[in-house]
Amino acid sequence: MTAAATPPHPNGPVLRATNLTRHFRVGGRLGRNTLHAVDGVDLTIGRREIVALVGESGSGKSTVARLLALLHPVTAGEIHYHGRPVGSLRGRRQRLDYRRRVQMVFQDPYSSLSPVYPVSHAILRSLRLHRGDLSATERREEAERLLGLVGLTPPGEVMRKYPHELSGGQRQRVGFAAALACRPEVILADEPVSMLDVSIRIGLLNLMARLREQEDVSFLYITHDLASARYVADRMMVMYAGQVVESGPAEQVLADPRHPYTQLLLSAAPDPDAMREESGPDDYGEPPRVVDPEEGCRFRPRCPLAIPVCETVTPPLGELTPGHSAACHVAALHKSG
Amino acid sequence: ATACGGQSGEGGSSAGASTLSVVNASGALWTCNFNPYAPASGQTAGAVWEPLIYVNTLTGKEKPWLATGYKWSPDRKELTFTTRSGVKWTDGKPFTAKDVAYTFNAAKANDALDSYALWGEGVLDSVTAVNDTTVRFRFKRVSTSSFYYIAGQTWILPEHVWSKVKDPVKEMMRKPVGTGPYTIGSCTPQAVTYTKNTKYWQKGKPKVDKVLYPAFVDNQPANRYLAQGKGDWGGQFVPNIDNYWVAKDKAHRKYWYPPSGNVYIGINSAKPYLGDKRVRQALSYAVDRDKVSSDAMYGYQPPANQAAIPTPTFKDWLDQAAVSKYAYGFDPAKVASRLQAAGFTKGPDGMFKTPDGKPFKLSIINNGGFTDWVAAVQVLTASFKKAGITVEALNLNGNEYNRRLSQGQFDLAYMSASSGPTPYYELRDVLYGAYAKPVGQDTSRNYERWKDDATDALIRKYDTMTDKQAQIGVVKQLEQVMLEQVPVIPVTQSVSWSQMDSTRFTNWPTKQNPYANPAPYAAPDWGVVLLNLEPVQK
Amino acid sequence: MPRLIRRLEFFVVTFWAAVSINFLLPRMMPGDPIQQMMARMKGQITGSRRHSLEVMLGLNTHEPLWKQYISYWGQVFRFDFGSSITYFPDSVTSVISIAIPWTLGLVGVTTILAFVLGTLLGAVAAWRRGGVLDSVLPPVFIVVGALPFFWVGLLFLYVFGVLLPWAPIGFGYDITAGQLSFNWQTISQIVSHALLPATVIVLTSIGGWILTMRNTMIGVLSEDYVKMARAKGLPSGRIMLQYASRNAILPNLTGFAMSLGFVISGALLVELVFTYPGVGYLLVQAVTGQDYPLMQALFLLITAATLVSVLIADAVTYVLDPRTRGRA
Amino acid sequence: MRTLSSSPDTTPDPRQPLLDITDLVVEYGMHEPVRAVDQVSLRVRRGEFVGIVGESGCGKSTLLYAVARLLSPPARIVSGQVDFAGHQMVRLTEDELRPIRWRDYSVVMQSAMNALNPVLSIGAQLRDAMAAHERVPAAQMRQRSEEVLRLVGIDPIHLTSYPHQLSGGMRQRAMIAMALVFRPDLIIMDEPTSALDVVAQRSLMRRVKALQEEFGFAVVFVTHDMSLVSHYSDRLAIMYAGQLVELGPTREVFAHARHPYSVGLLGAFPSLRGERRELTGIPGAPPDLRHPPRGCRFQPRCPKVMDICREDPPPYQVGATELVRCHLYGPGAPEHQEPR
Amino acid sequence: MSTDLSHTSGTGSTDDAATAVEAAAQEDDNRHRSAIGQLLGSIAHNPKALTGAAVLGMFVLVAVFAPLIAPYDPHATDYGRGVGPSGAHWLGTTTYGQDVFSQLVYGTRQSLLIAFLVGGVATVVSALIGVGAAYVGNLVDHGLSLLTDIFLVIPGLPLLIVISSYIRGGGIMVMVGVIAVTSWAYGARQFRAQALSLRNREFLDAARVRGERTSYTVVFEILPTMSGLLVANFLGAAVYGVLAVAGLQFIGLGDITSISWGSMMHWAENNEALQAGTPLWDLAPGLCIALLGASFSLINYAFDEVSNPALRPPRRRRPRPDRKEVAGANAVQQP
Ligand SMILES: Nc1ncnc2c1ncn2[C@@H]1O[C@H](COP(=O)(O)OP(=O)(O)OP(=O)(O)O)[C@@H](O)[C@H]1O
Ligand SMILES: Nc1ncnc2c1ncn2[C@@H]1O[C@H](COP(=O)(O)OP(=O)(O)OP(=O)(O)O)[C@@H](O)[C@H]1O
Ligand SMILES: [Mg+2]
Ligand SMILES: [Mg+2]
Ligand code: NI
Repeated sequence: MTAAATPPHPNGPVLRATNLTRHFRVGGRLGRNTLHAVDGVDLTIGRREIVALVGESGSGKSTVARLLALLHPVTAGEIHYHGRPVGSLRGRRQRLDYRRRVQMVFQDPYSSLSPVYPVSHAILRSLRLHRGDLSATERREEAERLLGLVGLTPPGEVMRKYPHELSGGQRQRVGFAAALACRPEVILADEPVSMLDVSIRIGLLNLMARLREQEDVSFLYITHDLASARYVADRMMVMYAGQVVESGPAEQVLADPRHPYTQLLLSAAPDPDAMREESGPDDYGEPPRVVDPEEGCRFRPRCPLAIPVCETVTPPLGELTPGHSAACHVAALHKSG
Repeated sequence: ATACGGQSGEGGSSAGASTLSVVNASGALWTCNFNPYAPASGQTAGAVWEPLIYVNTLTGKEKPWLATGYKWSPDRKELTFTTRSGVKWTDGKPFTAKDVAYTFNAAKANDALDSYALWGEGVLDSVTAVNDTTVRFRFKRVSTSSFYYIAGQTWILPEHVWSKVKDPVKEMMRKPVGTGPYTIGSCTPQAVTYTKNTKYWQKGKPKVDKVLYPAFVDNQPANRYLAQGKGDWGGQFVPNIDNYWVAKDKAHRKYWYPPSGNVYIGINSAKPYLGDKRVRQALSYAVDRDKVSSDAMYGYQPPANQAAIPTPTFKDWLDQAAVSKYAYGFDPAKVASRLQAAGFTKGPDGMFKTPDGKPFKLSIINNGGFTDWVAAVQVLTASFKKAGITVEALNLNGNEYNRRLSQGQFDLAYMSASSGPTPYYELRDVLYGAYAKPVGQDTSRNYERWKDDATDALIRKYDTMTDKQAQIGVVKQLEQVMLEQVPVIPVTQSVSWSQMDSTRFTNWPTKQNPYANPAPYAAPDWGVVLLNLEPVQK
Repeated sequence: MPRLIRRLEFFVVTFWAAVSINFLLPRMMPGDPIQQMMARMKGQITGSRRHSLEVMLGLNTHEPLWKQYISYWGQVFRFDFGSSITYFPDSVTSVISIAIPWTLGLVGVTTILAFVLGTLLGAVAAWRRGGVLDSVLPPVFIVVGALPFFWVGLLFLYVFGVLLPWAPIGFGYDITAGQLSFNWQTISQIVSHALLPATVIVLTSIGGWILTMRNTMIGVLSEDYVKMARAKGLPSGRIMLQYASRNAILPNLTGFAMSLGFVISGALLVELVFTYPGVGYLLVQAVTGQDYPLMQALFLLITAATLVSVLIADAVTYVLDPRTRGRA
Repeated sequence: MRTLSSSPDTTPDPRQPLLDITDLVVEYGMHEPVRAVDQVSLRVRRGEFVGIVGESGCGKSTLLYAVARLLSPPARIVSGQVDFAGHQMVRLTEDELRPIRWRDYSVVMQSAMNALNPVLSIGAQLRDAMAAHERVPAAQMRQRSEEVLRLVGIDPIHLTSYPHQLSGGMRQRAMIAMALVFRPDLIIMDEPTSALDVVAQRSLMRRVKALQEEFGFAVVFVTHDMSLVSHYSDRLAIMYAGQLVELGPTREVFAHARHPYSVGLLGAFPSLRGERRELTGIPGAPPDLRHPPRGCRFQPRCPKVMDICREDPPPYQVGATELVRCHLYGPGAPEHQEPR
Repeated sequence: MSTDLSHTSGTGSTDDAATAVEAAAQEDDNRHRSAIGQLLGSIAHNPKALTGAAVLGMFVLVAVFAPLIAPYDPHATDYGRGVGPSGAHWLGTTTYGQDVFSQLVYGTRQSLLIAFLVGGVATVVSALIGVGAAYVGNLVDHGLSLLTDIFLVIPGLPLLIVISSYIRGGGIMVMVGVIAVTSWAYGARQFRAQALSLRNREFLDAARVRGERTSYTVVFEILPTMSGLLVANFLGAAVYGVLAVAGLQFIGLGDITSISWGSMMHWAENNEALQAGTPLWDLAPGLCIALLGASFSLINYAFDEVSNPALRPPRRRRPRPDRKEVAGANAVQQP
């Protein structure tokens, strides 16, 4: 199978967020510092599309996913599901329906399973809530099928285990299976393979691709691993300090990174196929300032290409070539120049 | 006496000096304030301060003290004392009749000092020093019973000191100036030592050089101290005393608990059925006084008689014939006959029902803080139950108990009264209608609110008399009221607690020689005892 | 600095609450002190004396509650709590100030001793995991810690004070010696009188410190930085002190502070059993004697002491633990 | 005294192994022990950079800590020898170990946040390492501390900083600086970069490599990130379930992995630059070390499993420059096809 | 959180119980039981817990079957005053003529009742306030936390004494209430801390994403993870309750006419039992209190040990039958 790029949103986006913003107040009741976890992010996930979200640790990737999963209220911006704003969801039925269609795989497999229940708990609860037509035995069978699907064998035995009896990677797969239980349309997968051994990791990536092919599931795939993003994703968004700094077809972004941060990231990513390559700037990756950030490009302090305007004006995400945008004054100059 | 050998050398007192230790659970630490008006002063009366006349509450005998004599006017409206000359205050100034007049007039000026309400209740009219050795009391109304308070219970203070004190109530008096046999040696909150007044007016006395009076808040530590032979003179309930204390040195250790009053069950006659004297009599027949005394009190407090006369202390006052006639004692048959006469019926369970057929249920309030009372009431309720009467014990917190008691909110109340040198004082405390207040209002006497004109007349009559035989006649009539009407039920007699170790000091008061109340907390008696003690010569 | 403001808020509110509770509690209780006093005096006060006492103690005035509350605050700030009722006319301040040194001496010293000893023992037990100390101490002190300490006190008193009279059976000093003076003899007497109650307090409270220290220390010992210290070849004494113990003590500091604050009331039953003239003894008396002013002042004192200790513990933690500093 | 400032006083024989691990076995627990390191033999020469990779939980850290004698109960060395520069590490007592610790070999722990004492400043922690081994005047200590911090690219201002005041990357570098206080012959690094961002990770690795080339110490470097090690190590050891399954020059291993597990591992790597092709992982899960499978430990997942694999544990096979623990390459093995 | 009292909590046992539960079970191989079941199972293997449970069990039996076990009516005063131990009166009689053994047996009832009631009430109050504060958050959290801290600082024992002297004779329920009121704060802080740490645990988010109701989340997701803390709190409060009531009754507060260990000691003390020939009257109830307290503490401690394996005493190495050491067949060859 080749993960050939499918055309972006053939039938209109499943999930669309505009100007997505989330601030956290930090430093106590009287401190009133604001942490800009996500700042004005626009994002669309089309049908049968896998969108990779990459970026530095703490750049707001998980927060974006949590906002889409309605776990945090948005500070500003709007989320549309099939064109309908989620703010207009009324009553438990509508919300439950959204829950069924948009599922999330959590980043930390150690805390995302309840330690007091067997690992099947989450799957069975999900089946019970969203697929009321199934009988108890059918639910068990379905749960076993799902566990088998993510490579946990023998499923019958795994089901009865408690989270602490599983490795991090195994737990991650249980979380994945739980997300699949209610047959969602979109899965917000927050680093779903980070703890997997390389060999198993690839199996799960292949599963994602297969689900997309066979069951029309869309993914928001959050990861640090650029290679795996390239392997499975159609589009790629790069976040830095709460903002999207580059976005475009995965292959294109990786082949021709336009934002200096993307370039840095790419140059730093180790690649066994390119042994002992010693290029790129030396950078220790000091964390950017997201608490009460000032105007201007947030990457500016680390940027090798910074120009005076970067100090004062926050660069907008501008399209450089069709479908490929970057938020960089310099890149924009290059385009025009 | 080997058991107490260890204690004699203790304390490093100078050679030959005798130190007597008092072991008495005084209930609080000392404040080192020896102001006699302060409620928490040290034990000064009798040792530092003295009365005009010493009135022995056990015998009723009087002994001239700071006054060498007194005289009533024929109409009993004037009382004249001749004060002793040659007495000096410990600061060297002479004691005169003016000091006496000052002491009483200070109470007139300041309510707070009027401890016996002599002015407040309109007894005294004026007190004047006629000359240096004569002081005259004028009465507004005749009250011979007030003599005890005036002569025996008021401590004479030096005018030259107290007239300079701004507020006698709040005065912290560390070094009191008195006429008594002792002055304050040292004081810490944990112990006071009294040292001999070498210029005391009774020549050659006292013979005890030093008195150590530690502060015990509770009985247990005091008992322990006593048991170790560290104390010469004890003054509290010691359980199982024969085993615990006496047995260790039978030759020297003696105790004498002379009865001085009674502990009662107060009956609230305002409550249904309790206004009926037959019911009250029945209740009295249902009380097993012997068992209360033996089971809850180790027999130290002897059973009381319904006439409320402590015996043998006041045996002259007791109408033995009347007491025998009524024969109050645990007697279920009499309980039944009295109650049935009042219309009560006995249920199949043996418990009585009221005339309207309801179970007869009473409750008895009790001060839960007094362990011996709690034990006594436990025995009492059992005894009532045996006789067919249900009585529920309410062991209340001290405040709640006092509130209910003084406001009359109870069926029955386990309680005590204050006593004096004759049984009259206690009977008046319990029976005088003038003290009775309506239920809900506070009173501090006559809690059961007995109100009977004949009784009141008797009480007033006694107050005009000075002749003992005539007084006995009146008291016997009051006893008749007790026996027939049963306004309250005396259960046990209350005693003065006193343990005396004659290893180091002899000539303690005894039953045979009751020269003073033997309790170390009795004032001024303890001073009298100290004056009589003789250190054992080594 | 918001942290400071939050702490301040805590102190102010707690102090206010404590003062108000102190004010209200005794007033919500029925009953009256004079009858208590009369009861205590074994009938030495006759009923007729009641009025004179009321006047004396100033109990015959009845101000509205809110007025009392306001004047109470005034008193608090002036450290003037009026006269004690039990010890009238002595002032509450003076009554308490006499009792405090005894309590501080006995309970304060033993609390600190128990903490220091317990922490040390706990640290050593954890350090020598599985050693004799470690296998003996925990079970023994679980049991000892659950003993009712008044009972232990009684037993000790009976065995060491009565059966084999090695120790004095009460009081804070040798009362036969008269006035207290400052010389070696007096001090040694005071120490010998404190020995038995002190032993009881230390015995019954040390277990808690041993166990908590041992447990935190075991946790700390498995930390990587301890392993790192070993890797660096540091001498074991240094690892135990600078790396393990110091980090393990930090979480126990607040607990220690609170127990220091409770020193004043903490060993109430022990003081009672041993007739030790401290604040605890006083408090029981104030309660049974319905001595509002004394009770209130004692309560306030205890609360204030606790607050101050917590404040100090905060400061110490601030000094010892840089992590509490850096955050803005 | 060997310090950074002094010149090397010995010219070590490069062929003489610095560290020689022979048949090391480490277990956790008493009953049903977990054999976390099983029969591991490995030699490290002076100045060499040896990477050890393997899945999480395969015993890498345990191996390192056993070598450094930092295991604490319930772990214990059951058998085997470790010869470090002539010291029989397994037999030394704590007191005998103390002098060579940190001077001759130092350790960089997996997580710097936990490995730095939170209540001591960086400077104090540098100082106490020095003070533990020699008497040095304070000024000299300070000078040396500043020197090592500069080496790893940290402003010496941070000598007075506490660990929590540093970012993750700085903490890791501070750890490395600490390891360089004396110039040890061997630095043991346990996943020093796994908590870091890729960007920071690369910078750190570069710095380590540069320092190693400058000072010539040997590095044993553990990670589960194959790609990381591919850039920096001279030799590569691959561990699986407590055992060393393959060992050889890094390039050699990457080019011609022999053990089926190594092959699978390399085959499961999506590439960032090459052509996009579908990859397959290794089916199954790592074994439970409490009940390892009979025979070869990889046998239940091995695509090339043979009957013998299910029965006998494979020997540690010898190639020209590599070692492989697989029956495919055993002496009595059936004719085996040379991979690729 | 408003104050830093909570940041440096007192004991080592305030560990995140959820992780503790995990760690505990990790050690044990009983696969197919619930976490709590496993915990109970491991406690059964802990000698300290076994001892504690055995003692507690004995007391429970005695309390339940008191009328069968006690040979006499505990109130009756008919058995001779201050008689020493004999076949008829195993522990002798009191100076009031009551049978000491029968009183001891009946006294078990009150102490156990108090232990369980105080444990229960204090735990429920702590859990409600602690979890409530953490879960609702914001101002409610702030208020409740402040309240907790205040109650923590305000001296408990004196307060207890004051209140109980006021309500003397109010019966055991009032006592339980008062003790609970003065002792919930510490537990509430622990519950709050734990609930806060749970707030960051993603399985609660997972439940929301699944579409669970809040009530389900609280009852079935949050509370079960706190079972360790619940039990520890219960046991701790129970010990405190037993000791506090005994202490109060000993100094004569509380209901001293009820048959209980504390009131037995009170009466014994008032009658100088130790020195007046009836020492067992004083010693036996004290010992029983100590035993009951110790049994709770032992169970609690064992519980700590089980949920935090690091605290367990390391077992001595048992000599194992010589396992066949796999021969290091092949020498390492110089590459
Ligand atoms: N509940 C919260 N309260 C306060 N700050 C938060 C909260 N959740 C996230 N943040 C902050 O928001 C920023 C973005 O966090 P987020 O978890 O989205 O990053 P991330 O890109 O997922 O990082 P990682 O790759 O490490 O998972 C971080 O600085 C984080 O500290
Ligand atoms: N204290 C312990 N008790 C029992 N087993 C343990 C203990 N510590 C580690 N183990 C087991 O030993 C094995 C090896 O652990 P080790 O930490 O060496 O793995 P690792 O390769 O370093 O893994 P990672 O990459 O996650 O750091 C694991 O299976 C682990 O479960
Ligand atoms: Mg994230
Ligand atoms: Mg590791
Ligand atoms: Ni806080």
